[in-house]
Amino acid sequence: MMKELKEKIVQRIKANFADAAEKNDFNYNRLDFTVKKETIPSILFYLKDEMGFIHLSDANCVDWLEEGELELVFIVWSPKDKIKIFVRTRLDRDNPVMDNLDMIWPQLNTYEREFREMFGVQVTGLEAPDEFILEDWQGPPPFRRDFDTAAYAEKTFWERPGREDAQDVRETIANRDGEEIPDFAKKYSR
Amino acid sequence: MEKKFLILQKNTQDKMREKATTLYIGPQHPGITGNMMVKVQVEGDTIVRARTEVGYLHRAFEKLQERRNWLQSFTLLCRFCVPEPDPVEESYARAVELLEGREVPERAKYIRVLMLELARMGSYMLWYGGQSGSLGLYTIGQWTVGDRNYILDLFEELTGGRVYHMYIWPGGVRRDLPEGFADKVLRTMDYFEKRLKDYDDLMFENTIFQKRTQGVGVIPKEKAVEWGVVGPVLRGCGIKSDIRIDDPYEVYDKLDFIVPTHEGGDIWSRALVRRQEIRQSIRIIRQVIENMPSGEYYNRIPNPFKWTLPKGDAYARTEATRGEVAMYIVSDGSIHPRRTHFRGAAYVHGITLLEKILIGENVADISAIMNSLGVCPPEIER
Amino acid sequence: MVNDKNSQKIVDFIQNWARKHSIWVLAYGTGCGAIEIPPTMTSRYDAERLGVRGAATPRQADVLLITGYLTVKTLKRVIRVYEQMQDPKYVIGFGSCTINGGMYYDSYNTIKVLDKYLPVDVYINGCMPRPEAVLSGFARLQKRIAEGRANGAQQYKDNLEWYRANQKKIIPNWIMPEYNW
Amino acid sequence: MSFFDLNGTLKPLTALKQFGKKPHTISYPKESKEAAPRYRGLHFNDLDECIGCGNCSMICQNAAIDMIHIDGIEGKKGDSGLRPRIDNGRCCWCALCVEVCPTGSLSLTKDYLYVSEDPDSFLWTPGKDNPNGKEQISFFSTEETSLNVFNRVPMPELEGKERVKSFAEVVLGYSEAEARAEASRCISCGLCTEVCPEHMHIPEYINAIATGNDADAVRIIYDNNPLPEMCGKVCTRRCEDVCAIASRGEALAIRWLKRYATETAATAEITREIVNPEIREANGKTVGIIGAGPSGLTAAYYLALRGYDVTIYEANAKAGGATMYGIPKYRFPIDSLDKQIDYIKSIGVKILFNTKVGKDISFKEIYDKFDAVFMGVGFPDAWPLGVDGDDAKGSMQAFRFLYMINSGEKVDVGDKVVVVGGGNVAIDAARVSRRLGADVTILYRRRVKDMPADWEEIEGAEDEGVHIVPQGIPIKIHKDEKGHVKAVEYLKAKMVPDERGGRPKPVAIEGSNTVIEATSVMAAIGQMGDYSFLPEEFTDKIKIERGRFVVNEKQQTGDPKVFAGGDAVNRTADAISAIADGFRACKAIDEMLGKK
Repeated sequence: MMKELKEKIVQRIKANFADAAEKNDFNYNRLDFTVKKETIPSILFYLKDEMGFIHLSDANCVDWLEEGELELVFIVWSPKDKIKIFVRTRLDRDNPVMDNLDMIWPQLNTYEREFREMFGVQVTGLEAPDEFILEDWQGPPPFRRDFDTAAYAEKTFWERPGREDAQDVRETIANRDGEEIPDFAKKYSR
Repeated sequence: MEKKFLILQKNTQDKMREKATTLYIGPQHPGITGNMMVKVQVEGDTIVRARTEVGYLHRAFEKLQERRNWLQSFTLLCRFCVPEPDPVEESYARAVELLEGREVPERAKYIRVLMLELARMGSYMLWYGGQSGSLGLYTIGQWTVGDRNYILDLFEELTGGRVYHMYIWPGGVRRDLPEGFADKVLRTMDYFEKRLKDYDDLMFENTIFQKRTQGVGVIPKEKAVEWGVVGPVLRGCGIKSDIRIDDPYEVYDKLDFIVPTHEGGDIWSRALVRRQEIRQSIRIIRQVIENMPSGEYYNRIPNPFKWTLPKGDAYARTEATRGEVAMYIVSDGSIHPRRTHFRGAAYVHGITLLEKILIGENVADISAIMNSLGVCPPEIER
Repeated sequence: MVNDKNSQKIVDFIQNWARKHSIWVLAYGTGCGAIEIPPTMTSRYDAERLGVRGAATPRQADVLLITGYLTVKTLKRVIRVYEQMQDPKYVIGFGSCTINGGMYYDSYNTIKVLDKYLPVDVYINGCMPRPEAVLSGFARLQKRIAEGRANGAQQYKDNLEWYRANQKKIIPNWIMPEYNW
Repeated sequence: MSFFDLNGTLKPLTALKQFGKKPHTISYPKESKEAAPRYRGLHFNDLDECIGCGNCSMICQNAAIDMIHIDGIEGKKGDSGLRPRIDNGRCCWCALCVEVCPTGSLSLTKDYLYVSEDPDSFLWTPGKDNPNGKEQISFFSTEETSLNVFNRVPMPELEGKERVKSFAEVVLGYSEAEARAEASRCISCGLCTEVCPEHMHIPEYINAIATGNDADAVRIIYDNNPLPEMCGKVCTRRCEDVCAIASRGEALAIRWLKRYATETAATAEITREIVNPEIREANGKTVGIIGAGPSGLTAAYYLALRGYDVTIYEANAKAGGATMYGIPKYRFPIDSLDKQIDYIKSIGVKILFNTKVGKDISFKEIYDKFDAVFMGVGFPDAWPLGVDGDDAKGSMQAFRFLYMINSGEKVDVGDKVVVVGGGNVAIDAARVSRRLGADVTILYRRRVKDMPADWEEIEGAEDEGVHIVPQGIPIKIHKDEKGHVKAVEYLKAKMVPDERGGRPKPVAIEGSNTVIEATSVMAAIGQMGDYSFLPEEFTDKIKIERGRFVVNEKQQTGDPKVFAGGDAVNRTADAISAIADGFRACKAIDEMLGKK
């Protein structure tokens, strides 16, 4: 039942959006579509207006630092079919630009503000104050993978002294028995 | 005479528009829910424009989770939304299980439902206090928040913590029910059933409460889903929507309970929905206690230091008192999450929705409206 | 008469005794710690027995509760609130995160060591501190007031420059009124 | 709704009925509610039970736990000597530290009150700051709730009945999935490295296996052990005795994991390719090594890597020493030994086989020819049983028996074999005899649990049908008319506790004489050295005491040019100690010659 329904949805989407690559191997009520970023507004509109996926459950950004891309994930839910669809797209990490989508769902405005602030995504046509969560933030977009929050915290804030006598167990034992851990092995030490 | 009056009226209106004042509500707990600020422009005492400002509670959990391993991340979860931490823990645990394909023992599922429903009750007790307190009815809060301690006592006995339980984790729950716990739960439920009558007398039967809430903070039914309204707020608009029924998780599909709805979309209907949900929670808890199977309560995870999840992502939704909350996790196959994202109901309710429905309302009702929407700022900013 | 050392002592004693029994708390919960304040204030634990009760505005309040972590954005507001409060005033630090960062020790947006920015009179350990702990925190504060040792505000006045420098280090855009210190 | 709603106005007044009720207010601090039996309050640590593995500090996501020295607690084998200290300014009382504590010494208590005006006073050393915390323990971990994985992945083995049919290897080795699963149990504390004589980098290579980097694991292993496959199969693995997990569960299968890693490199060439060692340029110095046992091979390998010209003189036809001739092939197949010898040779080590020092070449010659000499001569001879009738035909030393079998000779043991002893050699001889078709009885002076042999070996022997007679002291070997062994007579013994606190002693019970029939008797009660190759002119410098060479901590004998290691030096007499000796000697030789 569910399988047929999913199959039907896939057929319909594929018929309308040629570039949509589906992933349909979940054993629960979920479907994934990966599309080009230009297709995002039209596919979301289509899902919402034509196919009954009227509830935007979540919108997300994932930083794939190694691949040089940011992934946007929109999760929509159909109260009628009881299926959630993940719509994904990838943006160039160095120049991430997306279109404003808050005419589809007004709450996307908030998500977009967060993408802009936390991931440095430029949203063309977004009308909202510049600052969302952070205030007077001067560092890079903090949710990007290359922003090291621990290093920043150490640099910016104080840490209470008194814990300098801490020792490393592995090191203590190695020192005691004269073991020399080679450098290439150290990444496997804990 | 007639004409003169009209001119006078128009002049006054113009003057008022010129005098539109900006008020800053907050950041000191505008709705007894957490720190955020609502910047409103008022004419007289009518709101013409509202802007929210959040960020006072931003701890960057999602960033911190990237530095912690899959098990360590679990301890951060209960801090996402303090009044009701368990749905967050549950949705994370379920997302991890979904991604890993880990089975959860039946007993654990029942215990989880018990936790979730107790948390729902505890959260609604706090809501009673907040909702009535925001209208000046402080006695109810004294009672409900005081009585909420009996639920927290149960939590303390089961999990070892009053507020932060850290109990529902991937694979099941942390500890089995202690001896005699079921009886204690039932006794507490008996007590609450008796007390609910008192709350009704003081709150729902109270003219002040009725007059201050009926027709206030109305959400149009036809727009509700599109605007992202979820949970009791959506049910207060007359739309039957509950994740426990629509996208059932744990053992909710085996339990018998009603999803109450009320037409109207105002604070009053939302309050009525919540009032009935407490009774449904008690009903669910009684069923859970009755049907609790014996057996394992935990499907052990491997050594947490070397526990990796397969590549991919998972999304698990849970019905909390504020509405749909969900956890989105992405794994790149390592011991750390690649990214986690918490979808809180307040993220939508507290910003775009609030800004919309505050317009035309009275300044004095801001707090009550925020409370009725379940705006929980720590959930917005995480 | 005031110059007389002994009478000064008596005046102090009476003053401290009075202050001790009316510690009004500013209703500004800054972090997750705020969740245990309602139970403390309501019927089960009833903090009002100790003279602890909420105050609506900084001007009326004696105690500022820093109930947990402070984000940089909140810190700015908290400093302002603290400076608006009138003497006598005290600060209670709630939970681990006010002491050494707590579980947010590596977060880029929360401060770790509260007493670098505000003078703290009493710390309550816990995450969350339960109402009993909160009450014992108040009891400790009362004791210190009675002994005349809760002098955080005086410290703040004396070391204002130092505090200011610390505060300004993490609040880059310092547009704040200077209260007359 | 009318303008005046009577009901709605009066109903709230029902609150007045609460007046008469007893309040539920707790008049804290006069009375206080006790925390729940499971409450997560301040930490408590049983300082004696704690082994300082540091697992708590690793799981703490708040970086709240430091491992520190506490006065009065010294490190020892299996105990790092460090104890956790909690920064309560960080702690969130999630109790994950409790859940991962392998010993269960760390727990949380009902005590939660900690109010102070001094922010620096929140460092909390559990156990030291609350010595009486034990009575208040509330949140603790049991074997059931602990997050440590206490059960070992079972090693696939041949069936007992199958085994006795041939000399095929009994232990089949982990599959990749099994190895990953077993490796992922490790908590990487490193307590094991201290008891390993060679201080192998155990947590590192196990972690490499767990994360799927077998090649790295091999490289890490070869960093200080050139015979890891041998160790992976027959090591005495003292590391597993102190494994932190073993305090409440089964120790990590460190040996099997090493075996798994080395077996991923199937041949010497592949090993060479994976390890890809850095071989320094020849420095023109030469080192002579006597004996191609584990110590000699180790010294040779690492000296060759450091650019020395190394020559080994081996009396037998094959390298490996006691591991070649003393260990049966079902435990350590000849292929895997050959593979390692080939690899060591490929580095440039020269081995001269069938060259017995003292016979084919004199010690003096070697001494003069090389810049340094290392002696890894081992214990080639075994102790005789020394009872009446010991000279009978069919009475032999187990060690000789194994030697003959391993050299490919045929030995007729008859159909009833009695092995005397409880060490690995005894078990080996017994199991080999089983494979030759004999019924085997092991006679041991003490109880089975006192046997020095590996428990796995003892179990294996029992699976194969070896009969173990504990607490039996042989007193006589009966001969038949041809002078052949007919039976063994022994006395039963009782265990008498040692007054000085040592292990209990067996004392024979008079009159409990028992006789078992036998066609062969094998003594496995120890080996001894043969130092006849050493000319007299050296013996005043190279001292021998109690059958062993006297060396300093650098394995150097009285003659600064001569080093020694292996069974002929150390008391533990196992392969890994020999490897450790060889490695130490290598470093010392390098230091000595490198300076010149």
